[in-house]
Amino acid sequence: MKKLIIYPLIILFAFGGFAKTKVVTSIFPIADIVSNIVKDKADVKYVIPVNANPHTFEPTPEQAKIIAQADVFIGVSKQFDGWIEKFLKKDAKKYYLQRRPANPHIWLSFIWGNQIISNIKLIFMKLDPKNKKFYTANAIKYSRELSEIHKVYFAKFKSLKTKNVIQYHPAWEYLAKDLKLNIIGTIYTGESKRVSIAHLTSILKIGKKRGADALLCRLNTKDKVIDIYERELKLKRVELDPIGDPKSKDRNSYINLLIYNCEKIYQALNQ
Amino acid sequence: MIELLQFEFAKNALIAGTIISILFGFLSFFIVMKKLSFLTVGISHAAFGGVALGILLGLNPYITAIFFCLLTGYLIAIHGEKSEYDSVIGILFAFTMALGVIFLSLKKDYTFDIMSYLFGTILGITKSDLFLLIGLMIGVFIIFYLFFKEIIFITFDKNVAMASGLPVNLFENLIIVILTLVIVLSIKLIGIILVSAFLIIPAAITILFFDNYKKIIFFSMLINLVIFYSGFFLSYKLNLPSGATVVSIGALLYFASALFAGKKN
Amino acid sequence: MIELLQFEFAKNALIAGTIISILFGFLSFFIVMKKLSFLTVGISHAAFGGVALGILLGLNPYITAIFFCLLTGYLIAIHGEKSEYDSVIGILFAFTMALGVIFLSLKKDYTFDIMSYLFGTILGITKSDLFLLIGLMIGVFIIFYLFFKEIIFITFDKNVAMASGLPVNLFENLIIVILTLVIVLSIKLIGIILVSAFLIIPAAITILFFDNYKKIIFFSMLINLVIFYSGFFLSYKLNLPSGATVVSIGALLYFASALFAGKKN
Amino acid sequence: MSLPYIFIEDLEVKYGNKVVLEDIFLKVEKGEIVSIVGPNGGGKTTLLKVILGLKDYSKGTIKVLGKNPKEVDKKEIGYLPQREETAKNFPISVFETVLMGRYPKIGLFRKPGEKDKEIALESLKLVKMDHLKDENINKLSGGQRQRVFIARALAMEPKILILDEPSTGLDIVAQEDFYKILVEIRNKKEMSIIMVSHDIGVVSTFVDKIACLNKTIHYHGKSGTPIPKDVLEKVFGSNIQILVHDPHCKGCHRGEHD
Amino acid sequence: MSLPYIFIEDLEVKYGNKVVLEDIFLKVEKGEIVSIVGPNGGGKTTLLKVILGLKDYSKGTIKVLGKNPKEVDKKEIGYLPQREETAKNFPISVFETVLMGRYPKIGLFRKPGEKDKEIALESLKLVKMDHLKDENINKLSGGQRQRVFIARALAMEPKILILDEPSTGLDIVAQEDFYKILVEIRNKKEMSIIMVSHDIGVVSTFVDKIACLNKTIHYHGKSGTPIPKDVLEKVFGSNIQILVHDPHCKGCHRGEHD
Ligand SMILES: Nc1ncnc2c1ncn2[C@@H]1O[C@H](COP(=O)(O)OP(=O)(O)OP(=O)(O)O)[C@@H](O)[C@H]1O
Ligand SMILES: Nc1ncnc2c1ncn2[C@@H]1O[C@H](COP(=O)(O)OP(=O)(O)OP(=O)(O)O)[C@@H](O)[C@H]1O
Ligand SMILES: [Mg+2]
Ligand SMILES: [Mg+2]
Ligand SMILES: [Zn+2]
Repeated sequence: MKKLIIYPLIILFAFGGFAKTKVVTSIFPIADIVSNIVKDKADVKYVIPVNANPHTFEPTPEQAKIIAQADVFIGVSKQFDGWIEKFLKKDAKKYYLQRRPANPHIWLSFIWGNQIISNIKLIFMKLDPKNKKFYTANAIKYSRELSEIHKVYFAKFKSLKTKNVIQYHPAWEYLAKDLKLNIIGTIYTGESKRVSIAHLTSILKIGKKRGADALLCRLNTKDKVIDIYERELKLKRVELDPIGDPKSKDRNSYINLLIYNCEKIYQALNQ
Repeated sequence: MIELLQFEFAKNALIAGTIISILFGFLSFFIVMKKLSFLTVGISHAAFGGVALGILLGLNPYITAIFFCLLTGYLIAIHGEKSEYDSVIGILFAFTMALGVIFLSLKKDYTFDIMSYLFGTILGITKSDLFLLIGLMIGVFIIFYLFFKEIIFITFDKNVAMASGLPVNLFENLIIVILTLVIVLSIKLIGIILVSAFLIIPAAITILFFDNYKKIIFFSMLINLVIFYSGFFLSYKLNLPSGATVVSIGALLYFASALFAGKKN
Repeated sequence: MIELLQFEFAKNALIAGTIISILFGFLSFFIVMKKLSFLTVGISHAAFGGVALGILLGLNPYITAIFFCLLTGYLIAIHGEKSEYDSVIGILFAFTMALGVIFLSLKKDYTFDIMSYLFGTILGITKSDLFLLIGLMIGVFIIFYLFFKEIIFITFDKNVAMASGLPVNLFENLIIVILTLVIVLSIKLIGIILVSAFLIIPAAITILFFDNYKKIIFFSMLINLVIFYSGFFLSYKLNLPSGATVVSIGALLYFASALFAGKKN
Repeated sequence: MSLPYIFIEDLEVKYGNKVVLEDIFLKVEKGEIVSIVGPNGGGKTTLLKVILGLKDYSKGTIKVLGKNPKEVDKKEIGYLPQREETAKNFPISVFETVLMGRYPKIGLFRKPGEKDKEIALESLKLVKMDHLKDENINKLSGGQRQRVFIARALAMEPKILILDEPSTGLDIVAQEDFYKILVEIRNKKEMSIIMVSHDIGVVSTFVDKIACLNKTIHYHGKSGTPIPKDVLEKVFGSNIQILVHDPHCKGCHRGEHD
Repeated sequence: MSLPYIFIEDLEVKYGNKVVLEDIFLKVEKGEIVSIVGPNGGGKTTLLKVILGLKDYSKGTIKVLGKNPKEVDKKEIGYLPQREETAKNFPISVFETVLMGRYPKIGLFRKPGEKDKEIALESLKLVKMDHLKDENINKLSGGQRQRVFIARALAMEPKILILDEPSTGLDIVAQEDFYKILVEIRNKKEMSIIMVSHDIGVVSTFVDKIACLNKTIHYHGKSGTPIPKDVLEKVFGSNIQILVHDPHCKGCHRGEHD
């Protein structure tokens, strides 16, 4: 199922003088980044693949309509959210932030985040050269904000004694790199993968040898495999949010989302 | 509703829905009579194994999925000759999914959730999908037109059909393989749930009211159209997912019919 | 293998596998004889609708899933009385999933890993799960011990059983509901693939070689154990996902048996 | 005198709107053997199903062992359907099949005892199938299979035995044996037997009453006396002249004499 | 003289390791009606299945229309199984069921023509079921259903008609009619008929040959002459004294005289 929430933007001007350019992205964080760069120059909406379950892959007609009306689509990678393409109108412009198939969780990272900001800036500079400067200025400001926060947490994490974590799902790879965390094991190394005994025990063995301090998983994960680690390694799960939620208080923007996740990891490790 | 037609996706969905209602309504009688409902679900899950194989080998997962499902369908067909289809489909359901899991675990890199690539929704139908559908419908109708009487004979009385020299196994296998092909191609277009519903519900309803196979086949096509249009319209009005709404309307119609038919007798 | 036993999860998995092999091996005969393989798949997918309902209502999704599935099982049972189970299961498969999609679309804001609610793995079995399993096994065995002869009679000859005053519908519905409960509780523990495989494969194999239901039931339990232990061991040696390996071993054993039995006749 | 085992008065039965039985009056006393004869589609099976409570009726009274058909203690009723519809390829032995006939009598929660096994074996001996008692029933010939189901009905030891064309597929010797068994059992166990048969000739030599059924019961007579020709004509239609009723060889002769 | 339609020499047939037919010799000429009689489990159905190519044999020669059973042009063979196993509740009318008998003859890619419909209707008339031609076959009584399947076999108009206990469930008039129809058809269409029946008495008055089968063929005689008593004993076992062979009422009398 794909869920789509209209992100309210006040309409003022548009490219070319008619209606505002309509931009659609797959997930909320990317949409938030885009709107921080284009501000009121475009109408940004997003579609969340809440549950990329093959049985239930299904937007409502209203949602399909919104995608069909978009002029620009900005996706993470063809493999991750390329499905949106077939709902787009023919002359819509398509951009992907990640070119080669790889771990797609790039938005959960400060360094990648800056890369995304600059990519999006370039996209709009090309689409709307008139407002080149506007976009550049916004991007620089936004990028700086992101880097500031990165610095804060980099310092905070540096002081931590223990930095060994296990991740449930490889969503936190890039963030771990940003913050110099040691991911000593990944329970599921990709989508639709299942654990094997050997894999499970090898992580347990490493965890026992080197000590693991937190298990990173997404909100509301109910997998008993996590219990095994909690039991065997005496560590607690840390429930993080990979995609954010504009209706929540603490995860309602891309930057807040990163702060939320960093803060949670920090609290777990700082005990 | 009219305003919706300015969008190509809506036009395509309506055309696709019409074709699929007719084609699946037609096939529905054979699915229900030969108790092959499970085939729809079994094959659509086998696609998982096919996709995983494609990922492992670095081939186009869509193509590998089609071949993998056809092979599964063929295995079901030749095993079903002797025993019941039911348990063979069940075993292959589990086996193909298990193979999928194993293939993915052999691929050491990050694996994407390609499934959304493979499983479609009726709102995502493109022009070229429509041509595929029309081709599929024509192909199926030609085969059934040519062999209709033999297929009916075999479905009705396998033993005597065999004694009178009809190539029973050939035809039975042909039917399964055709159904497999229709299923695997159409999950890409309209998704698993809608495929199962369109292939099972219409004949399950009409069989309650008519006692002749020709009428059942005809009214199955008709009822599929009714279910599709009303579900599609409703999903638009209520802003609900289209496929799921169509399926719900169909299922409710079935239960209402069963209640009504139960009362009548 | 021995070193593995230092881990509690491995011990639990072995115990759970043993219990499930025996319980499911026992039930397998009825699944295959009554052609209910599709029930395993249908119910496990209905759980999706149940979880979605829980999320929509803000209730514990696991509990709502159990009730939702039991309701689905009950509907299958009472409809199956008259018509065939096959198409009713198919319709409810599509309907419950469609409802799940609709429920989720009504709940606009949530972040849930819905799949993690649905599917377990045998490596994730806990102590308390083991107690649940043992309780389930005891419950099922008591019911089947008490009514074994009636259940056999009904499975064999529904019409005459009815004429001689057995509450046929009651028993048939009881069987479906018990199977539903077993399925819905165990997909959470061991996952859908392993559930289907354990419930279908053993009787599908033994029925090829034995011509008495008592022998079939006994050897089904035995063969499940063989499949489980060898699959589990192999999965450890080859570093493959356990459930999928066990299922593959079982499926391969089935196909080998079918070939062998086919040659013999 | 005790109540009749089966008592039917002014019965009417329909499928949808089609009346298939009307004005049915029938009484079967304890210990009686009654045969129902009549043309195909005459309503014989339907009548049995109504007695068994498997089919509803639209008018009239019917009492089985003094009760309505749906309320009767069913374990006192044995039934052999016209067309056996057991689960295809069910893996069960001949002996276990017959033992099943005892299950309703044994009741819930209990297992078949030695006595039940004896009765089952005896029933198998009666139909001469005891040598195949451990054979799988799917490996039997049509007639052997029918014998097994007869044995199962006998093993039920009910008060009322309802048999729909029981001699279908039996060879001549087995048919002969079968009719003898029925009489024997009736004498020993005091059961009533109601049986559909097309074998007018044979049947009339040993049953107590014959009911000719074609939508309604046209003749409900004592056996031993030939069925009046006009009744046969009414029941079977005008073709009936081919049935030669010879006092010596009653009703048996179906072809023109040669 | 032309080849026999069916020619069997020294045939042996097994189920697993169990020999059920051995030393079978049988010839059926063009235009002949042959009846196979014998006890339950004697191997009658098995023999038919071997002729039809549905069951393999382990020894001997068998030629049907000059070919091996699996290679025969099957549309020249009509078959009525002992136990009809059609799809449960298949929604089809009586007429369409009978028309199906024409399908093999019509061949692939073509539809039934007027001629085929005529033949189907004629066959229905022969079994007196034309008034129910539009009825759903699941609403028929057992005997009516059997008539429909007989009509289907007749509609096939094959060279060889293979019937396994065709008169099962037919009422007395229909049985009589049926045997007449067989003779009539044979005369008109020059087909050979091979038929299993338990109705020794009736059968022997009109078939051309009788084969008594119990594992092997014990007597393969012309009809009209009574089957020797020692053969009947060999075939049916020692109980056979109950079969009284009266030249006037041949084989019909199964009960002791009263
Ligand atoms: N599938 C089978 N497997 C093993 N044995 C079988 C099988 N079918 C039949 N038999 C055995 O073969 C023998 C002959 O069976 P067949 O059906 O040919 O008898 P029949 O003469 O037609 O009897 P009936 O008059 O009862 O129809 C019997 O002893 C039967 O038990
Ligand atoms: N399920 C049904 N629906 C509608 N009509 C039916 C149904 N079953 C039977 N009939 C009709 O009811 C009438 C009586 O059928 P029934 O089976 O009682 O006849 P019968 O006397 O047992 O015949 P037979 O000797 O052929 O077994 C027939 O005309 C038949 O067509
Ligand atoms: Mg009847
Ligand atoms: Mg036979
Ligand atoms: Zn699924």
